Amino acid sequence: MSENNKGISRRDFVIKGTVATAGLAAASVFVPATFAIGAQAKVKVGILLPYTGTYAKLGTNIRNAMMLRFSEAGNKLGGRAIEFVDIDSEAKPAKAQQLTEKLIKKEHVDFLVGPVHSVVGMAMVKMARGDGPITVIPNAGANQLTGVLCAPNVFRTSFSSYQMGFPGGSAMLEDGHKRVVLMYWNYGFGKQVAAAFKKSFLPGGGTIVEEIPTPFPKVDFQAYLTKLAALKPDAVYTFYAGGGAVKYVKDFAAAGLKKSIKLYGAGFLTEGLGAAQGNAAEGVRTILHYADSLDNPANIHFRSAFKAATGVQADVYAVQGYDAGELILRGMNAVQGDTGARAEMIRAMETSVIDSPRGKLSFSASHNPIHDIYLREVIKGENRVIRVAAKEQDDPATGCTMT
Amino acid sequence: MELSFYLVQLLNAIQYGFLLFLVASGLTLLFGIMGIINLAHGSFYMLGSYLAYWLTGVTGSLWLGILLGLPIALAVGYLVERFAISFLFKLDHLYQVLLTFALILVFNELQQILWGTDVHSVPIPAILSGSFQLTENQSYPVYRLFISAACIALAGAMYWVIQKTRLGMTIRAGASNREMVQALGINVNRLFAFVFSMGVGLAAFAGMLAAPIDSVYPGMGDNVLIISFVVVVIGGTGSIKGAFVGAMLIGLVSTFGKVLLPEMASVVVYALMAIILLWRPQGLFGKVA
Amino acid sequence: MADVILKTDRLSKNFGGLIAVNNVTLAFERGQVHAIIGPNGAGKTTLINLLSGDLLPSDGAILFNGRNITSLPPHKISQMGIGRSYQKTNIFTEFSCFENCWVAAQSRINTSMRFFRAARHLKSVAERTEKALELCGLSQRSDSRASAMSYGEQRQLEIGMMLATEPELLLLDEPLAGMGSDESLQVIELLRRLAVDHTLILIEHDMDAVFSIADRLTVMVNGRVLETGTVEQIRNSQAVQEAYLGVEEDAV
Amino acid sequence: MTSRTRNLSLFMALVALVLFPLFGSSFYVGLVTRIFIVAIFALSLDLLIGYTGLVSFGHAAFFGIGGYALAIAFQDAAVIHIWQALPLSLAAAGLAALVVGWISIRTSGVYFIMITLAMAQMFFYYFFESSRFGGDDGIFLFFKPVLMIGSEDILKLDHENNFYYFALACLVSGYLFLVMILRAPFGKVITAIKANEHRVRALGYSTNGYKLVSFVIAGTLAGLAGFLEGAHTGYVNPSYMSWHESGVCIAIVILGGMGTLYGPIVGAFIIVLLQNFLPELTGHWQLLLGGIVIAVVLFLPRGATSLFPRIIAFFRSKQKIDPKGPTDG
Repeated sequence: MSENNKGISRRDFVIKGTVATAGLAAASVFVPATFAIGAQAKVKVGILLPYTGTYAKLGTNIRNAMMLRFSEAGNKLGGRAIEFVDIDSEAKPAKAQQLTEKLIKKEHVDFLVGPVHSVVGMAMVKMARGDGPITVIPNAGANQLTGVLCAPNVFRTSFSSYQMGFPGGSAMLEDGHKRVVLMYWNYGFGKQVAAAFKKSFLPGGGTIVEEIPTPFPKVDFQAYLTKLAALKPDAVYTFYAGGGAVKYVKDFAAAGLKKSIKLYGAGFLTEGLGAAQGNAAEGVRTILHYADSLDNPANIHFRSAFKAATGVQADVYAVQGYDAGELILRGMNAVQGDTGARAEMIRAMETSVIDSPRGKLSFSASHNPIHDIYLREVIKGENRVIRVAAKEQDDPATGCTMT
Repeated sequence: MELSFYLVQLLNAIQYGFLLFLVASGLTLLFGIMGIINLAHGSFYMLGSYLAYWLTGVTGSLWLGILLGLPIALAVGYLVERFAISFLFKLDHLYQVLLTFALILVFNELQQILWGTDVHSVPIPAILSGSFQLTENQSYPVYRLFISAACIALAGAMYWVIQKTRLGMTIRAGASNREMVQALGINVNRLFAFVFSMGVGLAAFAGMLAAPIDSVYPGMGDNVLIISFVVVVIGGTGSIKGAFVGAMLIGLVSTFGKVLLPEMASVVVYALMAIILLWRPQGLFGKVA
Repeated sequence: MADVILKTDRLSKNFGGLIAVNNVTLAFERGQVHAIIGPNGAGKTTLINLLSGDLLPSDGAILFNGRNITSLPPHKISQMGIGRSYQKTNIFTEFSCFENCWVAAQSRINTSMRFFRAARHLKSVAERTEKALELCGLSQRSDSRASAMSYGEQRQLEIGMMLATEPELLLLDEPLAGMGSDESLQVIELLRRLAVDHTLILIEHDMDAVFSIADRLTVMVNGRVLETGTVEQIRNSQAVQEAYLGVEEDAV
Repeated sequence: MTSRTRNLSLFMALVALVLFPLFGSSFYVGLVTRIFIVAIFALSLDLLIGYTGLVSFGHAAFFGIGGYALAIAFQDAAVIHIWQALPLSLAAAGLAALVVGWISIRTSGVYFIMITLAMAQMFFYYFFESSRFGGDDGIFLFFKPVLMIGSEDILKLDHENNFYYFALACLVSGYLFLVMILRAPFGKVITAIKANEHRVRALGYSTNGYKLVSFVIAGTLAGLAGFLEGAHTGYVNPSYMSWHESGVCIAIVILGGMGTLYGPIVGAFIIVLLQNFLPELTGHWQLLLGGIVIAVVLFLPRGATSLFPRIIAFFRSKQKIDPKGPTDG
């Protein structure tokens, strides 16, 4: 990636972005849907991300980072111009099938990028797998997406929930915490993270004092925190995100529990929430495949470019979007823009080794990322890397027939 | 679990109950006096929280934020009443449900346009930021106690206004017999606009008070709305006393439900409502229709 | 002993502290027109509501044809053959006159939980409907929307609906309320015709009408039965004169 | 509008819908299929709010249960037989409606609205929090139902056009079924209950029984819609039962025109198309949708279809060729 480091200015990006978006609006009306291959026809990239609702910020960062990557490559995929069809998923599972259908059947996109929400992801992948468009998942973490639902044309640049939970167990043992309470939002992703956590924590000699699943997406934790206090564990491992994460970290601190119980969590507990959590987050340790402070050239370049292009700080979601852009570029460049050469393109994508802002990124046989997982701690409002919790963490891809 | 554990949970339950009461009392007033089912009530709670977030950010103080925010909330309430709700009195409940449902959609979008989709939080004022030790490892934020105290004060004030003042008499009369208020020579339109603004004010005030212990996020009103309706219906529509008892019941059931029946935590609240309505179809303190 | 169709035994109803009907024991004979009179607030309508099941008695019993019907819900009482009309017009305003009576008439078929054949094929219901319309004098207005009819016609329809249920005993709550004198005469005529083969219990303020058609009279004051007897007996009753009729005559 | 013009318009609309897949692309065929499903759901609610006078704010529960019955029973099945799955969905939804209705019809007015909402929330949270039925993730189905006789496929729903016609057939059957029961003695009673329940009771009807049956029929029909939705998308999740869905369904019925059977169908077309195309205009499309609904409540409370007779009357008065003159329906 560093070879085409043209250092675009913010203005440059904004203009190109606008052109691309305007093109989208016009094209969906005037350009007839064709399957034509050739240098003249534009490549259609369908984006299904949430721009409203709880996950809106995630969706926006993912899209902007992907656009940044494309614009760094001159807004060409294998020599062909790009046309975006951008749809707000609203992170609503019930609408996922409809919206995916719109992208596949009405817009006939060549690539499908999305979503944020795991369940939306399942509905989407279910339609796209097989002969659907090449699909790149830039966030949704459900194990099934590269497990039972895995398919040659489905890639993920984010993580599986297994990769989120499994390194947490060993990291906490390594930190010396043996009696741990598990608290998590009681929905698919939360449950998968907790299950993966136990897979490394229990065999390593840890004890789960109690599991406290709390209703998703509710944020009144007071009763549960009282229970947590009464259980008196060494530490607590959590999965919360967004508004729930802000509230949890603040309530935890307000209940005075920081003194006696060490707070750990999957990375989303503190990712991008520094401003809202403030002091309450100080000392909270989280496990994630990225940290703002990673000192590698790719990250330094990416963070400044993203800041310049969008005006906001990059976060892990932006990284995943940026890598999604990179992966599509790799595939299209390998076939010089010939989307018909599907097998060749898939081969190029699955063998990619990307110099990502997160560090080295490669792909497993099930098309799930393999990457380092970091243990981080909030120090002075920043997620700083304490150590690498797991080197080149893979995913078991349970149920996948491609492995 | 030790006794102290249950005592702390009781404290949690009561504190939650107080906050619910604040939201539900506005709702029950609107229904009792105006006969309006206001699904947008949760949106006004959200409005309060966002106003607190925004104005606290601007002024640097939650107190100033509340002071400036309340008139804004009251004004919004007044406008909504004038331009939408006031057309609904003659119509069926069905239309009220639908119109206020549409208002939720509108308010949620307006919130996103005005304040974006980020999660925010509001700092606890320095003077109340302390906490005191409850058990050996758990402390309780002073601010939570403050909320309870504020709710008690407000409940007392409402009781006083409704039982002892002329305005209260009018309101009570209106709740029991709407035609009678007109017969008393009171300008019903003005009374209704006033009551609606007050109801909105109560919801917004609850949102403002809760902002520092809650996080401020899009769609936050929806969670509050349904549970406040449960409170109102359990208590009996139009009854402030009922709203209070209902709020306390829900506070207790939902807090201890979480601890004792974690799998069914969200279901028990609704089950309680169904059982109470089976026993008393008009709610605990409701009038027999 | 005369043939008693309906009997109340120490029937009482109180609303909170107010005793609206107090210890009322009455017997209504088959085939008679029995009027209940008394000043406003005497508990007449409450008594009718107790008889029709619209209200539950606080105490006492009601016997219809020897069967205890106390506390039965209104629809069961209606099914036993007690029909009632209301003081405030209580009809389906959006329905046509015919449909109003149809719904009433249809209540006499075994069950209306029938889903497959169109209702209009029910011959017996159609006949009952036509008959009721004819009896109450609204055959000409069959297709009019109830809300578009005159007040007097609506009152007639009210009675027509009751007739369509083919009751044995009619409870009539002020059938003449609010009518002009011509309309009143028509309805009185109708009541006379009905009296031929029905038992009527009638609340009415129009004393001329009451005295002209009633066989027996009961005077209620403050929830209690003051006096009950033939028209003559009531006319001559000292107690009634003092407590009620005197007042009424002043008012008239 | 005379019943003749109405029936003629309905017939022409039906012909257009039958011919549609011959011209529409697969995406639009899928979209219209979805409209049929939503229309069945809305029709079922119309039986309650438009004909029986029961304002249910929890109708989405039965839609969801219809879908869940299909998904739970057949999530691991390799073949889903319609003749097994459909009755199962209908029975599950009907049974749930029986229980909810039995509890709810004791109350009235705002309490009825709230108790139906509360019961629906109970179902919602039960499925949302239960780990057995997939929780928030819902359940995926990997096959579409088939109708087989012996080993012969009569109807395979995995082809979009087949599903389209199947859903259309369900809609037409549902419509005709409702026409039938509304003309039957039962229909006379429930419409009278809506007009004046107290009077109906005084006439000798046990109204609770009729209300309950109406509730069960509506719930079962909603279950049919839920079954179709589950089969069509191959996916069910708790949000099918959320109170938002119940709210949107009320909006559809009123927007189209409650108390008519074609109203909810028109409403389903309006809302689903708006939901589909408004987002292409603006990111804040819910603002527009909310505004439209508010405008309808305030200015057109009898729904969009109440415009039809006015439009027809308008043209008639322009042309003045009708020998009989405008007839009032």
